[in-house]
Amino acid sequence: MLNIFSEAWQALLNFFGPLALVLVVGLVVALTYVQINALFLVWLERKVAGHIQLRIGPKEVGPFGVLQTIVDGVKLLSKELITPRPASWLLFVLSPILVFMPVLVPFVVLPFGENLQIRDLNVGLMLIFAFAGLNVLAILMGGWASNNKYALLGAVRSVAQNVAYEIPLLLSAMSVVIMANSLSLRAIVEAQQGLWFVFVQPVAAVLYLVGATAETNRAPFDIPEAESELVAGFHTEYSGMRFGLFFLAEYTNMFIVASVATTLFFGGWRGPIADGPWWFLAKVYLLIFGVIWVRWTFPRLRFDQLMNLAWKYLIPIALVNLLATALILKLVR
Amino acid sequence: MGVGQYLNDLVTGAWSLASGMGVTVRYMFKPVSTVQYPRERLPLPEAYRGHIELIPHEGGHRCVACGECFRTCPSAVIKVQGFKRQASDHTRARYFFIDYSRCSLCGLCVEVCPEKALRFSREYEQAEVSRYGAVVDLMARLHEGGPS
Amino acid sequence: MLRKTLTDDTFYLNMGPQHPSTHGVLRLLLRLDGERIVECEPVLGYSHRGHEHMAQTKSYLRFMPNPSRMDYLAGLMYNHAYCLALERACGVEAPRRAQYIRLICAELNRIASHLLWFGAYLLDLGGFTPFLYAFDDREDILAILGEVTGSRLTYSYCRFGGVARDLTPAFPQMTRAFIAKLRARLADYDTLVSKNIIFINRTKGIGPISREQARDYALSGPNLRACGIGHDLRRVEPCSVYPDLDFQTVTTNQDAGIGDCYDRYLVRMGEMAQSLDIVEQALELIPEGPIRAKGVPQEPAPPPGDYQFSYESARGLLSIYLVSDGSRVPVRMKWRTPSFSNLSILPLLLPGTLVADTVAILGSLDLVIPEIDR
Amino acid sequence: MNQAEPLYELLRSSPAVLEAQGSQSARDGFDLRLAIRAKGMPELARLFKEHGCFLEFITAVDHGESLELIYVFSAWLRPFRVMARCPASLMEPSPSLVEVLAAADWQEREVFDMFGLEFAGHPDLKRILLPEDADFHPLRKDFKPGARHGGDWFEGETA
Repeated sequence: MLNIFSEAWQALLNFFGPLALVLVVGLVVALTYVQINALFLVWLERKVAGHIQLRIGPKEVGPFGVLQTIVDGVKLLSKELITPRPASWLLFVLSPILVFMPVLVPFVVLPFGENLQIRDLNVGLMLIFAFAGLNVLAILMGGWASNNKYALLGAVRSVAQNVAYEIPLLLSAMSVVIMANSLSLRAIVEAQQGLWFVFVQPVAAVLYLVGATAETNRAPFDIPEAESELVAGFHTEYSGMRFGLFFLAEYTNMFIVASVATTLFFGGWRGPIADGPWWFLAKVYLLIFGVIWVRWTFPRLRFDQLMNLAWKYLIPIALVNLLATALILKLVR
Repeated sequence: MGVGQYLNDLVTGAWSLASGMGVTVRYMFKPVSTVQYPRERLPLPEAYRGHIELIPHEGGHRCVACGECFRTCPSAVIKVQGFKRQASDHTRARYFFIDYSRCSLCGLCVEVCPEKALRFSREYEQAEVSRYGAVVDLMARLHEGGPS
Repeated sequence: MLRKTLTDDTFYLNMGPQHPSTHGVLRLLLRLDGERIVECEPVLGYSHRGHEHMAQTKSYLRFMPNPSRMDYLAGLMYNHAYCLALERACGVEAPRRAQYIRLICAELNRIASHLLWFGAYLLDLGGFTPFLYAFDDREDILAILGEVTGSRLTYSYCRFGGVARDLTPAFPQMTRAFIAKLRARLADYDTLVSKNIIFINRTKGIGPISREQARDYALSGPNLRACGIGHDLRRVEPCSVYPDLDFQTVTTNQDAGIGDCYDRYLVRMGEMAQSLDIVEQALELIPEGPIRAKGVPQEPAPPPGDYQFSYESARGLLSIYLVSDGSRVPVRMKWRTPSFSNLSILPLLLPGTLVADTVAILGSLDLVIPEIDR
Repeated sequence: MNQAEPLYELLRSSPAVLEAQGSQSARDGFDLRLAIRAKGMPELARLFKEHGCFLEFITAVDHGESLELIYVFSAWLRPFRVMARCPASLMEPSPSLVEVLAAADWQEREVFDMFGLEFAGHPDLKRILLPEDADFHPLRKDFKPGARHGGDWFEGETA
């Protein structure tokens, strides 16, 4: 038995070279990290929300309640997976899997540190955006397959929202790309040698963060799951670990958009002293803290206002910003 | 919509959001206002109304089973029965039950009691697994010297 | 009313009875065209407990705990109104001190009710945090009321001809501390919510009610005052010691009379500030003396005839109509509750709005479902 | 009683009004009581509406042998409360006020629900608080609540 595996492994190594090793090990590490990160983020969210709301949040399980999310995860795992009878079960079952799969891929290109990147692709940024776009497909599938009106409304809202917000997101990222002259994330970080792009491109940074909040369906843009209107939106009918996967994907997505923001605007792994992955993580979690802070401050936008915000404010400003960047670069260079 | 109006909307909107975030972050560093219940407890107010109980009086109670309380009770949750030891004695209550699950804690029974034999207890942890568990035997409580 | 046959692209959505934003068990049958509402029909009665029937089978005294159960958020006000109605019918007057105590407690209860509405409304709009701030403040009120009445939600504190127990020495100081705290908090709410651009966009121009509509549907309370009509029974038909106190009726100064959700919000926030003033003044004016009227029969029994009493509860015009035959049990006791009329305007307001607006409008009317269903 | 109210004179002289009576005592809460014919109610309601009054509530009273409908009107910004009463019958529907005042819609439905009194011209007269399949009208004096509240150990003392 073992023989077969080792032979297959050998064949893989022969075929791909050491790249396969890096990929497999990297993905395993990433997969583990995704779980730990989600657990940590859920805990952070609860803690921050608690303190903002004059409570203390979880405190019973583990020191400061850090293990609370593990216990909740175990609870989710032990729950029954309910499939509503009128649901289209194949799509219903597939949707949570599909929502979780694409969030792994961006980890391949995320540059955690100077030498801590699974693979530096020259289209790294495109890869991330492409896979982030898949997310909405799964949400639509899940919402439609549930055969629930609330879920359907949530899914439809989600599609419209994602379509609208990808544009400012991409446009603001583009202004950075034309400055760094590369789509490779490592090259973008290298380009911020002296000055972080957030100081050169403050408008793009703000636009990116707003768009990213909307992309990840976080409040105040959480209309696909608006609990006071649509009960739970697209995941109304999901239970147990299927719901857990949606949850996991949401928090991992948050991590990814924050990492991309760090890479694009905040100088990646670079810091005042001792460059390294710690700087990267510190910036990412600081950004995520900001996102959490926003969530617990504002009421939710209405659906048409959300669209208005994108088409009336974000996209025109992003376009103007991109144009101005291009123009200035042309003049300077 | 003019460009000036457009920019004005943008700036006032952004400022209102930023000042809102200022409020929440200020509250984040305020002391929490929750009480960690099973570990900490708030003092009960003096007027606290739990279910009723008999006031201990010279090793017994003052209730003469006149029935005023159960006649007044809006939900009829009180059952009291008294007896006389001999014909010349006063009636004394021997059984006193309340069905706390239906009690609305209005306090009318305490008020109408001519002997002032009733008061509110200070019980507040009264979860029960069955509704029969909510039937309180006040005589037993009195003799056990239940928590007051 | 809604026909079950659909020939177009509309579909039905059952909002409630179990839905996070119907606050209790209200069911809205919506007909939707996409996210736009075509028709709406509220279905009531999920928490009908027959209070009016109970009133006919019990004596006046034994009905005492019931009124607080109708509107559990302003239980003391209902309790107060019931006692006042009985006292007027029987020609009894409570001592001044008792009247002041009742009034202070009722106004505190009004603040608590508005605070809870404020929190829950923001929750409807998706803002979670103000809800907990409001609960923090409300907790203080409940502690104060607990100090006086001994309970925190359904008080049964007012009695026929007085109140159940006197104020404790700690009460004035607790209340004054609370007043100062809430005044500071109201400023924070202003920054966090009233001026927030998202909140303004969600509520301004949503669910406007004209004065004619308000009259037609017999709207009352803050919902009516948001239409620019300063009708407040505390001023128009003052009961108890309200004439002694100086306070403003909060309205919006609008000639066009667009009472939208934002106006309703502002009116309630303004009323909280006014109620704080009332409580502060009443604390100064409160006299010493007995708390129960002397020589009052234990069992009230109004002389034969019919009596009507109106009271400005937290949600508006509360009317009690009772018919007595001179016995201790009423022949008929009608409770006209404000939310019942306030909800009836909903089918008029909703068509043409979005699902998200449904929640905003429904929340802004400040409904308490058990009060509608009785 | 507010003497300056011009509406009172109009009401007194209205043909629909059989008898008008000022407040009996300071205790009863009504400024004016009218005894009216049920048929004339929509006309009166229109008069109230023209003078800026709103319908506070409609209710009924079961006196055992007879039923009576009570309409209470009130007005904004001034102490004003007029009550109109008319005999009602289970056989003969009273005219509905929905055409005139929208507030009457639910109020009439409630009266129908609780007393079984019908209103002619109501667009959708059906139960409002009780379930649609209820076959009783609980506020009528001939209604006896069924023995549905279980065999509690205290049964029989709730009267």
